[in-house]
Amino acid sequence: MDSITDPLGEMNVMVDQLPNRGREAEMLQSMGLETMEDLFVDIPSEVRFKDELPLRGPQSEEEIIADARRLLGSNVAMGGRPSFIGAGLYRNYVPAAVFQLVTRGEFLTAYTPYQPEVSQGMLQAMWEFQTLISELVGLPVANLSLYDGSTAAAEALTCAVRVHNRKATQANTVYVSELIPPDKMSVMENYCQGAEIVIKTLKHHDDGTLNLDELKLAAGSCGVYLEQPNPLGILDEGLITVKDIIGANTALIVGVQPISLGIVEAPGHYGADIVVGEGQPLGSPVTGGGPLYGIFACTKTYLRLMPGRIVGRSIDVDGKEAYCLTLSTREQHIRRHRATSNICTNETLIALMGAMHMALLGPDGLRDLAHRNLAACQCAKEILASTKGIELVHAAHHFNEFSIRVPGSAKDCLAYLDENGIIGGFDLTTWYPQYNDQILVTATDQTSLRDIEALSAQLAMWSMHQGVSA
Amino acid sequence: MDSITDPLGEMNVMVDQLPNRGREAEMLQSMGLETMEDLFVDIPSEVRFKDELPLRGPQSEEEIIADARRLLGSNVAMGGRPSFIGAGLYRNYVPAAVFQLVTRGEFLTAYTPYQPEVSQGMLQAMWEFQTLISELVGLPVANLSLYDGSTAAAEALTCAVRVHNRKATQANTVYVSELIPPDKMSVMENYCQGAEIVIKTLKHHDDGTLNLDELKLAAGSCGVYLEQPNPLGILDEGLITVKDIIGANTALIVGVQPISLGIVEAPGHYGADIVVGEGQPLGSPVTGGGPLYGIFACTKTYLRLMPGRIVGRSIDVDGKEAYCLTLSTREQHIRRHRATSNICTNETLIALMGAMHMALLGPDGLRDLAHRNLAACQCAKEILASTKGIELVHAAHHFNEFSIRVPGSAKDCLAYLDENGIIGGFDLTTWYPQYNDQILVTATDQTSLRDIEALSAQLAMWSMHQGVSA
Amino acid sequence: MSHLFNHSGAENTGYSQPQGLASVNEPSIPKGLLRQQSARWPRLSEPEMVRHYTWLSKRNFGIDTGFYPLGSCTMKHNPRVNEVIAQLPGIADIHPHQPEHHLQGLLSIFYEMQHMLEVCAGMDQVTLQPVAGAQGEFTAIRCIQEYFRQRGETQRTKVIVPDSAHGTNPASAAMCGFEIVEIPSLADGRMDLAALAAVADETTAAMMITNPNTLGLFEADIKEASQIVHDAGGQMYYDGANFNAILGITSPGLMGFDAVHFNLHKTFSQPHGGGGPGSGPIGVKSQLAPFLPGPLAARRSPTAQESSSAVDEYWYHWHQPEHSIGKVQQWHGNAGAVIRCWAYYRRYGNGLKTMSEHAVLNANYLRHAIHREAKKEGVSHLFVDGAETDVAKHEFTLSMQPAKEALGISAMDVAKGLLDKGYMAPTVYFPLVVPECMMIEPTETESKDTLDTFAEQFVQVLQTDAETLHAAPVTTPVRRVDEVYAARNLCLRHPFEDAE
Amino acid sequence: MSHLFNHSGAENTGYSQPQGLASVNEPSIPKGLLRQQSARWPRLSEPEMVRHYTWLSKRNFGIDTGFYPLGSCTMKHNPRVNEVIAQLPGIADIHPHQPEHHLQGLLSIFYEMQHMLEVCAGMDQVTLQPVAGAQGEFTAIRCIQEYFRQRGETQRTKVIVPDSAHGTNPASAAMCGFEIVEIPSLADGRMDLAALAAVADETTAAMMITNPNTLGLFEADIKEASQIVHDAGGQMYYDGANFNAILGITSPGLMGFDAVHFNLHKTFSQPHGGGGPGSGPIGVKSQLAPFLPGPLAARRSPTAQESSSAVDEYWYHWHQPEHSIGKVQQWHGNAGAVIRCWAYYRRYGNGLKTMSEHAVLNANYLRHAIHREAKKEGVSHLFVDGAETDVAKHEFTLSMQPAKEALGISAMDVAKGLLDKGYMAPTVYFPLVVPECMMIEPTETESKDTLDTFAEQFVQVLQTDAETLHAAPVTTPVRRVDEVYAARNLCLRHPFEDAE
Ligand SMILES: Cc1ncc(COP(=O)(O)O)c(C=O)c1O
Ligand SMILES: Cc1ncc(COP(=O)(O)O)c(C=O)c1O
Repeated sequence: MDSITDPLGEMNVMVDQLPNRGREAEMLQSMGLETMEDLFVDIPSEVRFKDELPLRGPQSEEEIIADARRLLGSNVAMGGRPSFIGAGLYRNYVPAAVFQLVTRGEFLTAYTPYQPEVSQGMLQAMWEFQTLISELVGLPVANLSLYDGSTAAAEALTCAVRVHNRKATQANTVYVSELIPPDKMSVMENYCQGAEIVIKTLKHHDDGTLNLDELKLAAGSCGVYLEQPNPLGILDEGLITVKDIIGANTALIVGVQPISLGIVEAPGHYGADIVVGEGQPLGSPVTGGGPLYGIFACTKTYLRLMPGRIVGRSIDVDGKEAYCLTLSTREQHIRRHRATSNICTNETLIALMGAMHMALLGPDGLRDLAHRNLAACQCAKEILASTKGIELVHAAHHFNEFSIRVPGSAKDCLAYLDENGIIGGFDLTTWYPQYNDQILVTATDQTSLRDIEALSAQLAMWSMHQGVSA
Repeated sequence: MDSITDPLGEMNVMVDQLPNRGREAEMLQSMGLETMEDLFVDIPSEVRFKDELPLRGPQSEEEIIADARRLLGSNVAMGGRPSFIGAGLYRNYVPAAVFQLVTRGEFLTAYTPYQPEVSQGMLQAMWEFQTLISELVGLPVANLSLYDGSTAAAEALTCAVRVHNRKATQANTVYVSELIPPDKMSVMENYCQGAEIVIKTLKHHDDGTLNLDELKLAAGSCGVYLEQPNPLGILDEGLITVKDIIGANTALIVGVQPISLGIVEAPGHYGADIVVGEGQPLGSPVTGGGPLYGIFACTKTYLRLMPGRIVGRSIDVDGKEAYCLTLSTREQHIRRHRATSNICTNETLIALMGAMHMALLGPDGLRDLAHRNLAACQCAKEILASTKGIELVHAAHHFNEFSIRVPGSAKDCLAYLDENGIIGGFDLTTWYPQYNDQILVTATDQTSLRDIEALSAQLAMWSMHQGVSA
Repeated sequence: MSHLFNHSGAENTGYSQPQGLASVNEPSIPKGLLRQQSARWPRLSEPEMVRHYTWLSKRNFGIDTGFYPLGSCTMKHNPRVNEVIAQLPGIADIHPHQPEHHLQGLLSIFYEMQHMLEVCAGMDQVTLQPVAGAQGEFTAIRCIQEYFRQRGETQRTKVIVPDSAHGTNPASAAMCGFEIVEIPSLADGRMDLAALAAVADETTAAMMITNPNTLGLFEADIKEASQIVHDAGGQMYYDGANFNAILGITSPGLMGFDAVHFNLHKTFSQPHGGGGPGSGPIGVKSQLAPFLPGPLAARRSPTAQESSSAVDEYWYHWHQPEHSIGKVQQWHGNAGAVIRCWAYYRRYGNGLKTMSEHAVLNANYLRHAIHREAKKEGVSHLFVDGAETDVAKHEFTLSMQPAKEALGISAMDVAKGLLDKGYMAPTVYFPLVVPECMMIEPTETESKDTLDTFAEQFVQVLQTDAETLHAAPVTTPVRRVDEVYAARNLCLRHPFEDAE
Repeated sequence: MSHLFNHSGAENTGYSQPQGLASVNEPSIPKGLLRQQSARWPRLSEPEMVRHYTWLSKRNFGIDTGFYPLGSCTMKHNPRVNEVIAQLPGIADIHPHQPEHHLQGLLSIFYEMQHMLEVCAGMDQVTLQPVAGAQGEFTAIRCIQEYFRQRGETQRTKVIVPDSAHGTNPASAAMCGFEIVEIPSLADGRMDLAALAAVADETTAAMMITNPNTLGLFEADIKEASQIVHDAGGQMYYDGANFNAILGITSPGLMGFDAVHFNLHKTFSQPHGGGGPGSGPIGVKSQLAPFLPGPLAARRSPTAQESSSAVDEYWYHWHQPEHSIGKVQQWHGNAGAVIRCWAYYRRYGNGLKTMSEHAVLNANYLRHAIHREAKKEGVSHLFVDGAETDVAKHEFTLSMQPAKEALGISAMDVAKGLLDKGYMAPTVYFPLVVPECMMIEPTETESKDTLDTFAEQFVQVLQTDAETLHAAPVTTPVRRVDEVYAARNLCLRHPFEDAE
């Protein structure tokens, strides 16, 4: 009997990623060097680490995935229970084909298509994405993504100022709906402050719709930013008249939930100059809030001052159809500090998932998806409206979310629902401290009647505990 | 306010798979036909279904995956608890790269490479697979898979008879180890009976090793089938001498657990003429027992009478290296009822997963994997040997499984372990009714010390319940 | 050119492992069994491995790459969600020997699939154990063999097979020990009832046939054929490779068959994976059911204790047929393939007929379009239908014999010409009864546009001069491969340095 | 040629849906908002969609396809397990607004990543919120801006940037409202300390620089530069795009920097996906930490109630920095990318230094091999090092100026020639300070064999006649694309029938 001593003792788990592990000496020698240290003679010793990095040891694939399953497994996935949280990001079903195609190495492991001859696949896919978005929002121009919905909105504001400032009677000024969540507003402020843009707010009526009278104050400014549906889920017919009120030299910027456009009119068709939005519901899971992709579309007026990468259709030397990045002179790698934006790496792959989802859905599929969201929302509204102790805050049309008023603190109510295995919605106190008894309830295509009934039952229980009589 | 009526009512969920749904009339018309029925005029009404198929309605992707998650989720996955069941199929970790590459559409959705010019990828991959298997088992020829380990063993027997029958002193006779599980034996019998082959059994000693004295009876037969490790996990040094005993005109067929060959001598190096085995542990999860892939390798003597598809290296008309199927004259599509086997569809994709796993492992990785199995098995043996009430049945060397004797019925003991969340092993009564107090315990690279300790603790509890004093 | 065995790299592995228990336990094996020389496998890192197989995949053609009209193979789209389902731990990570209460989900799906196939085929009992069509044939013929043995009819030593049958039919019957009686087809490719009547007698165990036949034609006389065989005391066996044409419209049961195999991977779209895996369940009438390989999925009412872990109102369990022939695969067949096919079935449900209708619609449309384009371009004289008929079923055959005679253009030349157009070629030289045969099966998942374009390109190939076609393909990763060279200079593995 | 918008198919969808609640509830919206005209999206079935995107993918080049020596972009292998991890429901299906006790796993990973980056960079606090390198720059410069505002140093309106800097550096600082002061590099590509000293003054808010610099050279004077800027009262900003060269060897902290961004997607291998997503965390010294965007992951001992749902001995929670600038992305950054990068980090752990060593080994080896092959073939005179140095770091530059002058072969010609050899071309014309620049970064995941072959092929391209190179590439899906035509004939979307 033979015993094998410590066969794995010397094994280095990172060897599977480093093809030249074990060939260092050979390679160094051919360069006339002796040790790895010889490669670092140019780094002065006073800036060198003296010790090994004080970090944990390397792990193998098996250990990493085991830890990932353990740690991520301890997170509560929305799909595991009735879940009514949305507030800008929406749990949806992404068809299996999307994942299987987007993870093909040719897409996944490519860089920005600087060499168009070997990047036609991604370039054409992005040109098609531009077309899909353009059709979706009803505007002729779209870029191939910004970081997320918030930066898209922020860049729309600075873009509007660049375009309109010269003629604006309210120079360096933009108006934004007061309902915009503070997190998003904060992004806008950060992006606007460098150009010294003043952001003023637009009031809404108590029913959640825009105050069109006050809107008149915005005329002559560089731009107005509104959302449809608005952050409380309300579909506001008033937006159709906004462009007439603010006039041609003030950009109407509309933020959209893209799935709603399967049934709701495209803002480009009621005068929007720029349409932005969080693309996530088309093609991507929520993923803890990123990666997402920001939609940015506009009229030709904004084309040469807009942010982000754009693909154009061209020809090759044989006259064959070909695609390439175009209008790059707006961008940082050419225009440097005069660029329209600093964006370089964007969200192409997530936009590609969006394109794939859109290509699968087609116009009918998008309509169906919008209907399912709308129907689930209406169904939830009806059931919660007749739930003891619960009130709908706005008697309006909603797309896929709406506010309810609960007896007592929204925070406590959500904690109670959570203890009973329900993610009951979004605590509106987070956005608007004054609304401390309001919850934003989201119902999507993934919401079932059973989910809604469970929510209703638990809300009724909570109301009872709060002393609302049955 | 406008209401949208039943937008989805007419929707047919299978439309996403049928591109010409909605274009039927147009297509029929261009052929001069009117209805779909016109396409079926050749089917006499007396053989037609009168009614719709009495089956459930169609479902959409979302509904199907929800049902799949519910139904398959109700199965108890081995990975969710300490699991010691093996007995021919082994839970292992398949590196992530394998799945991501094997599901590339060009591999996944191809048919048998009848047109070599556009199938070089699969052909080369399978030629490489042949090489990997050939090197693994130490024989010059390998085919590109049979259905599973059992049919590979069965086809090896009929192949041995085809080759050796003319010179055999025991014509139409093969010898098979008595330990071969009845399910596998049954497959062999089904495959052998058509050629009127008599299967005789070979005895083992009480310690599980082959009775080499009795083996002499097999000399002059067409073939001898043995396994290394044997079905009880025993590594039997005696097999090294078998070829000398049975002689040149009797095929030595050895069934292997491929991972063991990272440390155990390749049968081709101790005289095996044919090596077969269940390929699953290399590249594939257990998958409820299929798809798997049968390994089949042999010396050149058997080449022209062996079963299964083979790839050869060739050249194209420009003299460029190219691959194609070869030696097809053995196969059913050419030789029809005189073919060496009826196999047509085989297990190429699973073999490809095997090839990818082997390519990732390399010789050192295979050795490490074998060591991990061996070490886990030894560790389990040691701990169970000192567990109250438990005895090891064989004081032998084992690869990754071994038999224990429990106080009382193996069936009851396994049920007790199951109630305590442990899949304790394989009830040997299933194979050998006389061993009703024996369990085959498997420990692989995926077995942790904690798993083994849990098993030991519960076995000790069981023993106590059975009255074995602590 | 990427080669797995040309990697002369470092002492590397592409998959580093934790030591696991090898760190606490010194592994040992009998000295004489210690492997002396490692396998000469390559030493790749993960990046190199990923690039190698990506490269290989790019040299391969699948349905995802383009139109794949390979007759008899039913190369339809593989719905993508099925791959997700097949990787759920509830199928990927279960062992066939786990107790029944661990496998209620699997068993219920097996039961549902058995039942669905029984309904569709008009059979009494289905087993999912055979893992491919050929193994299904073998299994069913074995059952028929045991059936006759039990009845004492041991003189039934022959199986009748039409000359147009797929090679696996005679091969499977021969593997069971039967003698094969081949009967010729009629000039129009259909079964010759007279020839059948002439050979069917008390030595006949079974007749094996597919319908629609391998020419894509429905054998309208099938009931008569069944009658002849049954009158002679034999059993009728249905080769289900062409089931895609008739699902929900007719069934082997209605036609008088006693046994049938399904090429589940074709009809229900388990991806073919470059040659497999497949799944070849068989269905039989009641007289053969006791002989089926076991176990089968069965169900009954659950006990009180069981109902807590039941997936629906039944308790599912394994069941062993009374006179089972035993097993043909060691476990329960290709469960992973069955799951995918179940997911496929669920998509159509009682609408499976629509699927078959579209398969037949597409085949007839393509046939029509090819003739239309050929007429337009004046090359109709270069080919004829493999069999005359008004309507084909899910596939059709063309004979290139006229082109061969007129211009020296063979079916193989046309096939290679089509490769240059970016298509997979149709099946060629099968069935053998059609000279210079091309067998074309578009399947239901191809669009009208694809069919129209293919028809145009097909006719363009026919307009190409013979010399160019002899030299085709030129746009493929390699050009025409020398199969004779491969057979004469056998090189079945990498020769390493010590060239063998 | 496959076109998404040339599908004139049936009223189809590639994704059929269940009616869901739309069957029980009649959806309604305000009449005036009802969409009048559907988007002219294609109507594809799933099979057509799968084939379209498969086809597109085959016209794209990624690391998986071949060697991708794109300087500054760190195109290393993306370990495959990371993609599996990123699709686990515990990351894919969580909402950033879920309560902390739902997200302990995520928070602990965020904490671990913050800590790891702090250790590696020698910084006091890291935030993971910025989603790309450029956004990291913007964020850090915003923090510096607020820092000075709080200190009342509002006269600090300038940011110093070397002329070799990446375009995002000046663009990001300008977006914050700073004036850019560009300083020229020395002839050898290194930073000009004198030029820096000349411009650094009380108006200086920060200097932005990367080290090793964009020529792949380590700026040995970096501490002096920090001193100059600090003496002037400014902050030092480190562009971490080249961090792959120095991990575990030195750190921005040791060099005297106050803030740094990481291109996590480069150094820690989030796949670049054809342009994104990325992840651009920043790390800062303590004086800047109160200004970071929030929330950050923090930890403390759990309460008794919490410890049951804790993942380890800590309770993880979000923490808002005191004077936070607010947010730069609406949520917590690209969490999915952070998870992949965490998985990547875990593979190396405290061995990250080995990774950097191999990156530098490979870059120097390739540089050496190219010179070696060029000498062998007698074409050494056709290019010069972009900067003279004994050792490069993780990348190096070559100037094709001599080839341009001698033969009319430009860097772009060489790039296109390399495409014909099956490679992605190196970065060209960046940094601008090197004429006819090629910037080559092999990364640590390429084998010696790949490097040797590339060196040979590179030299072969240099031996190709100018005319052939001007016409290159010829083997690619399309040939040289006319970028001027694209800009002059803007076609940014499918024109449909009503060509615009
Ligand atoms: C008509 C026919 N019968 C039988 C078979 C054999 O089926 P399998 O390849 O699944 O073994 C095939 C498939 O090739 C076939 O086309
Ligand atoms: C040197 C340098 N700095 C900054 C950046 C910008 O990073 P990102 O593309 O992630 O925004 C890059 C990447 O292109 C770079 O190479």
